[in-house]
Amino acid sequence: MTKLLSVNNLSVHFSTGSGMVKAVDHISYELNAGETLGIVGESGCGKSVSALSLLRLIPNPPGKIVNGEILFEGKDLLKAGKEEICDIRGNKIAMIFQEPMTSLNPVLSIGQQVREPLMVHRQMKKKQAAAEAVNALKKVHIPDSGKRVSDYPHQFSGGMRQRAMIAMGLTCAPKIIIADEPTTALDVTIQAQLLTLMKQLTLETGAALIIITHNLGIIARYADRVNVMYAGRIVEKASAADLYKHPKHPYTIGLMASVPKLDQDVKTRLQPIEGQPPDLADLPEGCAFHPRCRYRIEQCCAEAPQLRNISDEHEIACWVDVK
Amino acid sequence: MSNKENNNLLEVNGVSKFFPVHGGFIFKRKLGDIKAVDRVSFHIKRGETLGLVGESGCGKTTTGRLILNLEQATRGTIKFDGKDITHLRKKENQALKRQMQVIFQDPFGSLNPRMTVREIVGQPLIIHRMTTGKGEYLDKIDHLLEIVGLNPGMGDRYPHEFSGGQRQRVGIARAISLKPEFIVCDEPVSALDVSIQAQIINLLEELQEEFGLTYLFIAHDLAVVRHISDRIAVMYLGNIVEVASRADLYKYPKHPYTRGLLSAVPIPDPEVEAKREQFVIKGEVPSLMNPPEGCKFHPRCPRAIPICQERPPLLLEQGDAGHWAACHNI
Amino acid sequence: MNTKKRKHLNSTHKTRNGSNGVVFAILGHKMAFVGVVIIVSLLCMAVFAPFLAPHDPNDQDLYHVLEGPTWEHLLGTDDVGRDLLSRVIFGARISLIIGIVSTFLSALLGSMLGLISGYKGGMADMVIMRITDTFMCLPVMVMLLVIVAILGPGVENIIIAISVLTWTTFARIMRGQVLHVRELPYIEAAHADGASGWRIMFKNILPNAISPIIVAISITLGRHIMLESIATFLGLGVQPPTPTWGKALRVGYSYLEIVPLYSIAPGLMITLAVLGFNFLGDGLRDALDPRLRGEGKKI
Amino acid sequence: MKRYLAKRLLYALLILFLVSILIFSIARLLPGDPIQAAAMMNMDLANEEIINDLRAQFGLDRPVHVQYAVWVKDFFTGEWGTSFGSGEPVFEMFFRRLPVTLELFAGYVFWSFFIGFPLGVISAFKRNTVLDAAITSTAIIGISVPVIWEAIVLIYLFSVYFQIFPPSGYVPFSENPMENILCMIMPTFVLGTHTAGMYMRYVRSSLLEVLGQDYIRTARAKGLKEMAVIMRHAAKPAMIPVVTVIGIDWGYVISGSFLVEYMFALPGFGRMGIDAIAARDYPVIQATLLIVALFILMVNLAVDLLYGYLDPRVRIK
Repeated sequence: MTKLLSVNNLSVHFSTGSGMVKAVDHISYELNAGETLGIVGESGCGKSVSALSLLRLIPNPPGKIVNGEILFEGKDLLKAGKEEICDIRGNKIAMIFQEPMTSLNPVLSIGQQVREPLMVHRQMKKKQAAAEAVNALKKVHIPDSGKRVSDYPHQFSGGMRQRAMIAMGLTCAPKIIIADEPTTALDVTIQAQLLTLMKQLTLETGAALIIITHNLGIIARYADRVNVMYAGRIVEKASAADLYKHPKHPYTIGLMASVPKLDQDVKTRLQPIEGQPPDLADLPEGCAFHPRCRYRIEQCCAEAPQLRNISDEHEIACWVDVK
Repeated sequence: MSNKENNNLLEVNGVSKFFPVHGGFIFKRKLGDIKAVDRVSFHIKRGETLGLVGESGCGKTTTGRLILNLEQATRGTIKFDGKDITHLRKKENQALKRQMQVIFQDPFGSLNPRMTVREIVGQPLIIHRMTTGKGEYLDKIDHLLEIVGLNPGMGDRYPHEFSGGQRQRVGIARAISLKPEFIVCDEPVSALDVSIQAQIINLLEELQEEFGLTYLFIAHDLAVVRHISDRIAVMYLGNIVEVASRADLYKYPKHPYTRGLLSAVPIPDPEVEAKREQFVIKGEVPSLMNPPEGCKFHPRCPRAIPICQERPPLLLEQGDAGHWAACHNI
Repeated sequence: MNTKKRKHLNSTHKTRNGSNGVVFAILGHKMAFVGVVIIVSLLCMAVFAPFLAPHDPNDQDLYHVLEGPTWEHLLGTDDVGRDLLSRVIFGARISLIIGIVSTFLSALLGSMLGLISGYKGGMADMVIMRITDTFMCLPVMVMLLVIVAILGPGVENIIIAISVLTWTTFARIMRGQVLHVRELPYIEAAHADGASGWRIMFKNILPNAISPIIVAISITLGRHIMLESIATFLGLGVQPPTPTWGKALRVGYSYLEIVPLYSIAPGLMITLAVLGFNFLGDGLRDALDPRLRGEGKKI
Repeated sequence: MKRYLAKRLLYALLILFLVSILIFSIARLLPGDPIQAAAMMNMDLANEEIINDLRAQFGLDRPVHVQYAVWVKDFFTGEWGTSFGSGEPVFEMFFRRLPVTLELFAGYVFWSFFIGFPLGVISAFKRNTVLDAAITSTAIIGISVPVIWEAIVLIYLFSVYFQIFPPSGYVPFSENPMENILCMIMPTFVLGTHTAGMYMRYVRSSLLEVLGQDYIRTARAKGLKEMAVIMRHAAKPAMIPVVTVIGIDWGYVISGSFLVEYMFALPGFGRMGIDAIAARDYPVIQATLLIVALFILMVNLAVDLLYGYLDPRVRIK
């Protein structure tokens, strides 16, 4: 497997009314060609910010990438010029956003929006790009795509809009597709259709896929490797099979125990993680998870743990070895 | 469905809700109906939890609103405690709120931002004159906050000072303040963070045990519904397509829609996932304005047969006792 | 009820408390702060006019007519020798009274009708909104002149005319807010509580719909002061000898070439008043709802 | 689009009907009928008989709805009555004065759209800079300055003190183009100040709002250059709220034109209105109000059209 992307020590800070917020705090990970990486965590854990910063789409101000490097095909994206980064966006690395309702421009037709990447990156003429847009919509199973291409987003259902977003992201055959909570707003049957479609299309083109979600089930079904994030940091990194079989970080363990599963047999009480998700502007000292952690030791309150290998391809950021 | 009267707290019989759609320039004319709920029947026994699942627009929330009398049924009857509640006078409707309450989905929208938590929890007490004096009123609110696991000292704060999970606790305190027998939980955890959902689910279960509550638990998350419910009803485009006990429904789903729905929900375990059969439902949910003829599910159904296009199937008991499904081809 | 006590969740999110937050936001907002200073100064001027003014505003000094600034008359005198400074100071009274009373009446009437229109819907909404649309077709300034011409000049008539013509703005704003707020889940929760229509309208909807009205009140105050001075300037407003800014401006306009300062001073006061309320309105808008911009204005 | 258009048109007609009733009532509901008012102006003593004769002559003895119908019919056939003051037909008075007012509106369009809009865009892009602060404060001062005072100050500065522009009066463009422009610069500027400030603020806030939308992020993620993002994705949606307030502000422009014509002694339609109000010249007042209402309705209709063009959600249901 070839390394396609490597993120080193990336930190993103936001200045807010209540002070500096470390939305992403020294995270590092790698992505190989053709694999699917899942990034899982709760709201505010920095998973979306870390994805947006790959394409330098963090609104500045208030956000700022303060540290780190993002190596894509040997080039540091954080040092790339404006022209270069525009060349990569939508061309080599594409993004699919969460809210298909607000992520499409309401005053432009679907076709106008889908054909845009082709006109920008492939220098296609309008006519040719428009024909390609119809094809792209056909590929994501939009019925009657020749006609619907001239519809406006409000005439599409949520699922259809997200299909259009996927079509838009894939038109230039990017090397990496980042899907930021791509199906959270959609119904389960549509969600399954879309994720399966996305997975299948990426397998066809050999693109790597990053799926960002809070849903452990989606990760289990589609991802090869997983990063678990909590309060701006990666707390556990492992292959999907390993992570679900032997979760090692207390947060991951807690998360898995607190989610009801379809295949559990008896009516047992869930075991929630006590307490509240942390306020990023006011993080506890040491490990950010320690106030909610049932395995905490004294060291946790004083010093934040770094990621360490506990076995091949399995890293956790925790002082404790949970059996 | 035949049941002994006294055992059922709630009986819904052939209830429909149509919303007229208007068009035209200055003078409105009716274009048609949105059949949000279409001849729905079910019952809930005392102390049990009935889960109501379905995708957005299937009519599950409207069903909840109809039961709560926040919406007037177009036809059909709803009996609560043996009494028809579809045509109540103002006074009786008011009294009904004391027995029946609701917990809403959105913990950020369901609390009035200009009211303190104490005012929110206390509003029902004032409306129904449940307290005799200021002291008792304050005590009662403190007690309620304590029951749901909030510090009574936080009563003076406004909702925006709380996190999502805490807000939902406030919503629950509001719902139980009148000591109702029956609570409609309308997607009570779907807007919460994963790690918080379990806290709220556990709280709801504890309250049920303590106060002998009966729940209608509306949700789209099948895993959550399965966890909390005794029986489950599945809705599609305004119809109930399947009702069964929890164990039956998940082990032996009869309706193709239920099977598709279950299959669409991923299980957080890659090994299990790899072995599962994929039963993908194609296409989109049709519009409620213009639903398909016959069985409303037939255009998306992998097992459709000719009759499905012609006649809507009846909800019939299939094999096991208490397992009902509406399908021509089982 | 016997309940086991649960572990309390004591931490809350740190955010500014409702009303205090607004005060802090205003103080932190430079323009709003300037606005508050201007408004408070004008109010003080109006209240303490007898102590501040060097002369009786109606004393005529026929030996000193149309004079430029002197030590005796700091801003000069008018065509019958009245002290301009004193007339400007006393003028604040009439301008502010008319501005405040007419805005209050207009906001009260408009908000109530807007609340009913938005909440009740149906026929009431239809009627109120068509009246509003009709009023929108006739500019307030022009209609004000017509009504005052017919009713006759005078402070009360001006107040009535302004209020009758401007309530529609408030009605529109309020209706829009109510239509939005009444669909929110917490109103549904109030219905589930068993709350009566009145309780829902006044306790649950109104406090959540009022912010834009407060912003509009501030901006409207300035606008009404301007309306009064224009009507008086055209001879259709407050009648002599009552000292007003509009009247002083009129006199100054007539003798522009002889004593230019005479039109500068009263006009500056009007501008300052309008500016002050506009600044405050901006600050309130940012403090009450940062997303609410550029809505509801008309003259 | 056709449906939408037809709907707006019907709606405008309904409002026009209501406005006409209101205007018709103003003269009749308030104390004194037009004859009495006219009598007060022109005749010192009027005996009952003469008045009754006059009433019959003006049709005032007929039922109210008939009077209304006649009035509306007359309006559409150009029979706008004769001015009590000058005895001239109102219709002719109006059309003689219209060009002056239209020229004034053209000036307003120049100042508010060609100056206000670009400044709004600049200030949105340079937000939170000194330039932005300067533009924003200028705008709010422009909004706050009363037309009459601004006119006085400018007349003093540029006509009395520096004597660059004529203080008042009007020279038709056909007679002397140069002088025409000279005498219109100050009036149009005064008229445009308020709306230019308003539009500047609307454009700024609307553009900032749109630039924060998710779909702008999507456009950037596609690799569009910043200029393309703005021109293709931000400009149109940002115009939508601005266009709607143009319709609402139009009433202010008309009021402003009345005052400006008065202050600069321009023989326009607004000046005619103000003179008529001061003289209680009912036929002229009625015609003036009705024309103003028509102006406003027409502009609002144009705004609705533009709105429908900009926003497909309105156009296609």
